[in-house]
Amino acid sequence: MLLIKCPWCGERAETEFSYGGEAGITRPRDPDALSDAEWADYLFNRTNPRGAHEELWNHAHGCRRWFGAERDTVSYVIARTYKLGS
Amino acid sequence: MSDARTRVEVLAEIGHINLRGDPGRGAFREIAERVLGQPLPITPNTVSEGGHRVCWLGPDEWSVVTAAGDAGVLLEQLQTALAGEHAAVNDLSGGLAVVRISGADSRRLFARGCTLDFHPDKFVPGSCAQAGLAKASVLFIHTGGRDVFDLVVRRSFLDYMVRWLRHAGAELDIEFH
Amino acid sequence: MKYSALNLVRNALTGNRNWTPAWRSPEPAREYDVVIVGGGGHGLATAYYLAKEHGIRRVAVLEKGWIGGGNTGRNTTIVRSNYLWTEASLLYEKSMQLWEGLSQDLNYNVMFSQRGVYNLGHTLQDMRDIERRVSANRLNGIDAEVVTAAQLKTAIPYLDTSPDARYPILGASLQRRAGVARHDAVAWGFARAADSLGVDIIEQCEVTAIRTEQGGVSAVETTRGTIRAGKVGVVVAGNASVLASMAGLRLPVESHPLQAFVSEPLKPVLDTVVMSNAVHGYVSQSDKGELVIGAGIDAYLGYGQRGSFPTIEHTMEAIITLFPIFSRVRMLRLWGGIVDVCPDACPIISKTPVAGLYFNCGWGTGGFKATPGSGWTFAHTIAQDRPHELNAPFDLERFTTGALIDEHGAAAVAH
Amino acid sequence: MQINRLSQGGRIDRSKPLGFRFNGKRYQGFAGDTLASALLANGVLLVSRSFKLHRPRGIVAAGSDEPNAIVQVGSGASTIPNLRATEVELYDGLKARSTKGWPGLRFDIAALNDRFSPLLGAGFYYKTFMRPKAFWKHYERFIRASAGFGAAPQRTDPDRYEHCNAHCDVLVAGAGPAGLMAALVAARSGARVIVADEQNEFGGALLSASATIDGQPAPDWVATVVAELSGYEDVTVLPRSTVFGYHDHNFLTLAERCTDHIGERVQGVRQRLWRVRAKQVVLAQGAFERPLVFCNNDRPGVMTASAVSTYIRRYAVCPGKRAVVFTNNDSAYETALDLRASGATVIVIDSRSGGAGALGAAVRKEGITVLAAHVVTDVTGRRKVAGVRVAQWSGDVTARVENTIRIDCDLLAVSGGWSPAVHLHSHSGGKNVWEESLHCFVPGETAQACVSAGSGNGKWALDACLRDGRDAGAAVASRCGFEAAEVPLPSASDTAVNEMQPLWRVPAVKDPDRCPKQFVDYQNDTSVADIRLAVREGYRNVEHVKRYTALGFGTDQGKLGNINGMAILAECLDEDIKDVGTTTFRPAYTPVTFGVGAGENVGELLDPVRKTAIHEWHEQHGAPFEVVGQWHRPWYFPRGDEDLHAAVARECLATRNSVGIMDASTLGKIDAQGPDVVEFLERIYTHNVGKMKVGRCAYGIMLGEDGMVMDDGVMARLAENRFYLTTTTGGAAPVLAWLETWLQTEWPELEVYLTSLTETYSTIAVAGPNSRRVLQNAGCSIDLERESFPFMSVRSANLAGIPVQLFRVSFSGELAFEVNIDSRYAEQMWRLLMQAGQEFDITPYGTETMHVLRAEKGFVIVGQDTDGSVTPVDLGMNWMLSKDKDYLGKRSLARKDCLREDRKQLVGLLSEDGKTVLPEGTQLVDDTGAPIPVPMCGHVTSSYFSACLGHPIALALVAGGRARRDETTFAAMQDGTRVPVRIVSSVFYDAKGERQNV
Ligand SMILES: Cc1cc2nc3c(=O)[nH]c(=O)nc-3n(C[C@H](O)[C@H](O)[C@H](O)COP(=O)(O)OP(=O)(O)OC[C@H]3O[C@@H](n4cnc5c(N)ncnc54)[C@H](O)[C@@H]3O)c2cc1C
Ligand SMILES: NC(=O)c1ccc[n+]([C@@H]2O[C@H](COP(=O)([O-])OP(=O)(O)OC[C@H]3O[C@@H](n4cnc5c(N)ncnc54)[C@H](O)[C@@H]3O)[C@@H](O)[C@H]2O)c1
Ligand SMILES: Cc1cc2nc3c(=O)[nH]c(=O)nc-3n(C[C@H](O)[C@H](O)[C@H](O)COP(=O)(O)O)c2cc1C
Ligand SMILES: [Zn+2]
Repeated sequence: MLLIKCPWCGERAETEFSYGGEAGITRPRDPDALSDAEWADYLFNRTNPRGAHEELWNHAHGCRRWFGAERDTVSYVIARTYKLGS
Repeated sequence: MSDARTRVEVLAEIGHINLRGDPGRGAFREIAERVLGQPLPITPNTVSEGGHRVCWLGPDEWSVVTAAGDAGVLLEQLQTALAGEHAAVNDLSGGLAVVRISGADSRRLFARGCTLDFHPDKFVPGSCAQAGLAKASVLFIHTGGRDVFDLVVRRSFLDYMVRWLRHAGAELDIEFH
Repeated sequence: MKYSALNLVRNALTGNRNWTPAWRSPEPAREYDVVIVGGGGHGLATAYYLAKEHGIRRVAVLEKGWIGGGNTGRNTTIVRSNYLWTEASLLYEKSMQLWEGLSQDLNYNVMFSQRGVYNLGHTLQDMRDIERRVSANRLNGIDAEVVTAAQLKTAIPYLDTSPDARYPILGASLQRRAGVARHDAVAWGFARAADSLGVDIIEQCEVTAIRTEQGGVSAVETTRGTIRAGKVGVVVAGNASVLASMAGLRLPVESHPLQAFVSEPLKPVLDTVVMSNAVHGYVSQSDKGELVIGAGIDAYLGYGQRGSFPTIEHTMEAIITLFPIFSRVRMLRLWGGIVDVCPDACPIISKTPVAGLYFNCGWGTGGFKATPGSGWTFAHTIAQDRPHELNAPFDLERFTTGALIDEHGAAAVAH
Repeated sequence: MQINRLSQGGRIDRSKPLGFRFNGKRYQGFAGDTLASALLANGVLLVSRSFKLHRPRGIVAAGSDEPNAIVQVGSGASTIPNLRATEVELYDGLKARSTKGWPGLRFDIAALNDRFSPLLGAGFYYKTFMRPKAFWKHYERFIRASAGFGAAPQRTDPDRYEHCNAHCDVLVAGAGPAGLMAALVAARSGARVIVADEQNEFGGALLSASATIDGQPAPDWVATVVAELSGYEDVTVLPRSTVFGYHDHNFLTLAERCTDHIGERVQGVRQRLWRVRAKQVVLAQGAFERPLVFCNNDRPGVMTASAVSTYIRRYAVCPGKRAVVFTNNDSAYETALDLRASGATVIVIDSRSGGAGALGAAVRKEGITVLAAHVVTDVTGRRKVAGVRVAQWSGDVTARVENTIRIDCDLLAVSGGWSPAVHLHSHSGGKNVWEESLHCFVPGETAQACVSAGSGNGKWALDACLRDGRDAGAAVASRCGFEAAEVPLPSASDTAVNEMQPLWRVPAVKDPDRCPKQFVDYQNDTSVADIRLAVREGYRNVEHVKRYTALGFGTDQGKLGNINGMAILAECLDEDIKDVGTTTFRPAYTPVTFGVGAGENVGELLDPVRKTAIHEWHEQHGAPFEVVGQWHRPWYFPRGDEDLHAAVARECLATRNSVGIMDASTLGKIDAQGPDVVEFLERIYTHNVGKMKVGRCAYGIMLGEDGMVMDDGVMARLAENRFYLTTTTGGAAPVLAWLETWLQTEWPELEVYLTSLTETYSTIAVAGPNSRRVLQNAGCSIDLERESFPFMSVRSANLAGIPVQLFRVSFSGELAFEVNIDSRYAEQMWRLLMQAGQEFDITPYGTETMHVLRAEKGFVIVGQDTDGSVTPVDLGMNWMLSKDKDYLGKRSLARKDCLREDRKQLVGLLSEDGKTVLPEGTQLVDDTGAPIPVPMCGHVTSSYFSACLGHPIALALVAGGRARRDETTFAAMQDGTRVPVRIVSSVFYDAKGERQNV
């Protein structure tokens, strides 16, 4: 069970959080301008790397804030967590 | 082990006002503190005690715990005073129940179902924390009294929570009220 | 050497010293017509059917570790074909038909045991979904029936069918032809059969790069040197995205930990497979006697072949809920795999924008049952450079057109 | 008669004799015994049969590495399968049985398997039972019949289990000398410490050691340390607690056995799961002694030397009178001395040409014969050891040997050297490295915050273990930020030892493929020949060999046999063992019950049952409940002996003709406010939110980004910048989370606050032509007439003096009001309304009637009429899709597949016979004669008998259905019949919607 540091509440057990997948996937400003393939890339394709991964977590049972984390998908070590936009 | 029996009781007549706003913007914090007559706790997971008990829930969210009878007035005061700010005030009293757990075994009881560290050096008077307890989400409040804790539970989970406490506390020295 | 009772006796008399390797360990050749990346069940089956059905024998299977060491060697072995949508049903049913003759075809006993699979329903909506799926299955020629709680009580005596259970069991779907198979034997059996048709199975050979020339695939770089290839079929399950990125592709796939565990071996107590979506657990008993139990998927990405313990606790709760007698049974060993999850819980068996490069992935929590069918259709896709009608709906295009095949309901709990 | 019990010594309490039964026979032991020591005391050597060959087996070890003595303890609901006799603490009245052998342990028919063992080599089953094809199921039944060891209980577990979360600076796994020293240093440094040992007593090897520490017997030193540790407030001392898993981020799981040692039906928690988050971990698991591999080395009476010493010193049991000790290292010489001191005759066979060092001299001084450069090649005797065959040996494994000596004996103590227990280190992701000088794997690089110490770290001598433990304790204490306490090293008596010489496989008289079985893994009958066969057949990777031969697959997980197996494999492959490597260690270190994993969360506590504020009333009025997620909702309210159908028909008619009342409190409710709330909701919902007037309501749907309908509900605009959103019951939590996600991660610039009100307000729906009058009767403070309170609007009001929010919305198609009220007053309000409605025979109804009423109106239920693959266009809701703005999912609706004309669309169905209520889920086909696979054109999503209309109705999703109005299609019934159905509008009742608008 991972130990995740909420940027506000500090270290809490994994079960207090929900996972939000890859960070940094921004919604296209003008979806209509996109081809179906580009839209599909936004919708479905993911980097899914083996190694360092920027991802989103939500402190669901706590302060309900979303925040970012850099976690290694092989060792599961979390290098850092950070408030979004920081 | 336990120097006093641990008591579990459901408190009646508690009011809860949920307050949202950005303490770093506009006059929100100032107004809120003026109306409440006490500081808003800005440090995560802390409580400010005064006329009310104000618990930090998030960087822009607090729970004002007060007597049920005062909640209505407080709600109006806050809403009126904050009318010009980006803020939200809701009276959640109807949806929340408070279970008071006091006594030496309380921390052990929590440890059965919660991953927080309740060591007396860690969860000190003036602390609060939202967390999972067994399969419900709750707010733990250290009331400041020695080993006296309030557990704020959503009302539809109350029945479950009490059952769970009875079960988890079966080996401990606990009386239920 | 042919496997038979007679040969078993003959060899026993000579100290079992004349058995020959099930598959050779050749040095990689410089070039193959087709290189299959990934020596799991699907990769080995693909190679076998390429050789057997399409006469392509200059084929290599490259495996970075030991064959069958990926999800093939760590799954809970449930085989069934009662999926909801016609596209999926027909694909899995093709597989089911291949399973039914697989031991004989491969001359390797994969112990395919058609002991039936029950999918329990605990809510009215569960029962609607069951009715819908069973109805569809029958029209697709797949054996399926709706079973009542009363029937379950007699069929599975230790199942808790009491009406005051936290999630009372209202009924179930049953596929009698479904069951379990011996996972390792599937990899080994396909390897042996492919090898005997000339396929080179090369272990400890990790593909580290995919080379292209003029928009088409030309070779793979491996830890054992460069291997040229006319065509490359990638079947690496949880590592699909890693391989895709080598070819500059992005996939709608995420890799998650999925765990399973076995109990200590017990005297026979459960002679079928029981799965429940609502309480989220499933269990069968192996021929050796262990209860084989699958847990849920962990939410986060994970290539670690291990997951979180709370997921296991949750599964134990579920198993005890279904079978209160298993509370005193003990978990012997717990492990994890890396499952490649697609947004619609259906696989990808597809050509790619790179000519001569094919991908087979996205089987997520449930691809073991598809092993023969997956290999069979993938072999066809590679050999003919176009999908077979069975796997045409499962191409990458569907994510662009939106023609997803949503099997979340029927894929049920992770399996 | 405890024939093997020594007259003195041991840690047993002779004043407490305990009676027990094994295989029905009565025996006696003492408090402090394990079942194994008590059996040995009574001279019971044969305790089990092996898994495949059913060979007679005895106790080999004294701890968790025991592969043979797998017993069933207790009976009835509290029986426990597969316990190791070596770990079962004896209690009075204990009943145990062997788990193999039919009809009995002594005479076991399946022992015939042993005769055919050449046929039953590794993987034989893959090679046969294939023809005739249809026969596999019969073969399988036969194979399965011989499966397993113990049996699961046949009744529900009566015991309780619990969880306990704990935090500490330092967790110490194992309380031998190394672990105790580490714990002591950490505790004295001020750290929060948890120290756990799987055994009933702390001390590890010291409990059976002859050594002294600081001049006192080792166990006395242990007692002093334990007493000190127990005195610290922040030290938790956990005996009988196995650290069974070391997971990510220094999370470890411990299983504490609280009552198993007391008896069968004991009050209290049986087992406790400790979920420990440790800052630092000390792994002091000790080491396992390896057996030696020679012919018939599995005969009852062959034991590891350290086990023999343990039985003698700790349990005062000497398992034999005429012993042979066979070793390749010095430690077994201690056993020779122990045997001697117990009065047994002893001969030592040492494979090393040089023999032992100082201990050798001590042994010789006792007059014990030592044969150096000799090996035991074979054992005689079947159900127990009768003697050994011994050969001279030059040190070459490949050489054939000649047996020169035969020694009669009743006990053979073997030692093949030691393997550190690196299990937890491996769980944590740490590497193991082959230590050439020690001939074993030791913990290498760590992956988490831990250190290994003691024998588990390759230290054999006691003083070295103590030092290693002390250093580990100091290291972890300072890593936790404490100043490490200076703890003087106790002085330990210990003897210098000579190097062990590897002996992985003892050469036999015949070649290894033909000689009598040389067992490597006892439990699964894996022999040297099996490993050789596997390699011959191409299963060369250590993992393949494991799976092909079942080496290490047993309930001991290879604790005893694995390293020998790896070394033998290395020999076959002609590789170095360090290149062959080990198989993966995985939790559980020793097996743990599912019960302890689940803890409290079983039965009614499996998942919270959520109850509405009016639940009690429903219960009192006899409503059965429908399980909807965690909620229990009243399903229907039977009167007298009405069944579901009768009750629902009555409830429907009452509502349509007069008035009904229902508890809709489970709907999700969200307060959304802020300057940007309109902009925000525009992006979420498909309709034009900004056009809504204050005081008005609208039906809204939200889509996933894939364009599929995700949730729906009514929203009300309470003020310019304030909305009250409702969601489906199941959507309450996910929708709030979905909205928050967009706000926080994508549009943080939008100033909106969302607050869940689901629990705060209860919702009571009053529906039917008389609903207005009911509210008026109840004393409503506002005018309820259409003009001032039109359909689809919201008002604050007082009802019977209680403030409420009134919504004029309708999910039944009737004139209806939804009363939203502070949950504290909800039940009171419900009663008031019941009273106010008395004159109209107000009828409470449940979810089923609600479903029928809404289906008559063609209203969909998300999750029933949709399944995640349905767009709003499919539902005929185009009118709700704004063209003027972007919203989530909009772009997806323009994809090719979403534009298909033949997508499945929502329609109504009428059975042409006017009678058949189609089962929900039934598939629809157009061609009744089509061969399999029959093309399906849709399926039934909702279906009821409509009492108001007097015939069945159904909703369905049908391919291109909207264009097929009045066509006939067929419902494919389970019995194979095809029921003709007519495709009609999905609105069956009051198509113009006049009734709700009065
Ligand atoms: C715990 C668990 C339980 C499951 N239960 C079931 C079940 O009950 N029923 C069911 O139908 N399915 C189940 N599944 C899913 C099923 O196991 C998989 O879908 C299926 O086995 C996938 O087979 P595969 O051959 O595609 O993948 P794998 O067997 O994973 O093979 C892929 C191979 O590719 C190799 N590889 C990766 N990268 C490279 C590279 N760069 N170069 C060379 N080789 C590489 C890997 O080493 C691996 O051997 C389960 C999965 C898990 C993890
Ligand atoms: N003469 C030799 O060659 C030789 C070889 C090995 C060991 N020894 C002796 O053995 C002793 C070793 O001391 P030590 O402290 O390293 O080990 P130890 O064997 O004395 O103690 C280890 C303890 O850890 C416990 N344990 C193991 N795994 C556990 C788990 N997962 N959870 C809970 N408990 C667990 C065991 O029950 C045991 O009590 C020394 O006295 C040493 O001299 C001698
Ligand atoms: C169907 C099935 C049954 C298994 N039965 C056993 C078993 O009886 N004993 C055992 O030790 N492991 C058993 N395993 C687990 C394997 O030992 C191993 O953990 C798994 O294949 C994953 O590999 P790894 O742990 O080496 O990573 C079984 C695995 C599967 C898939
Ligand atoms: Zn937080």
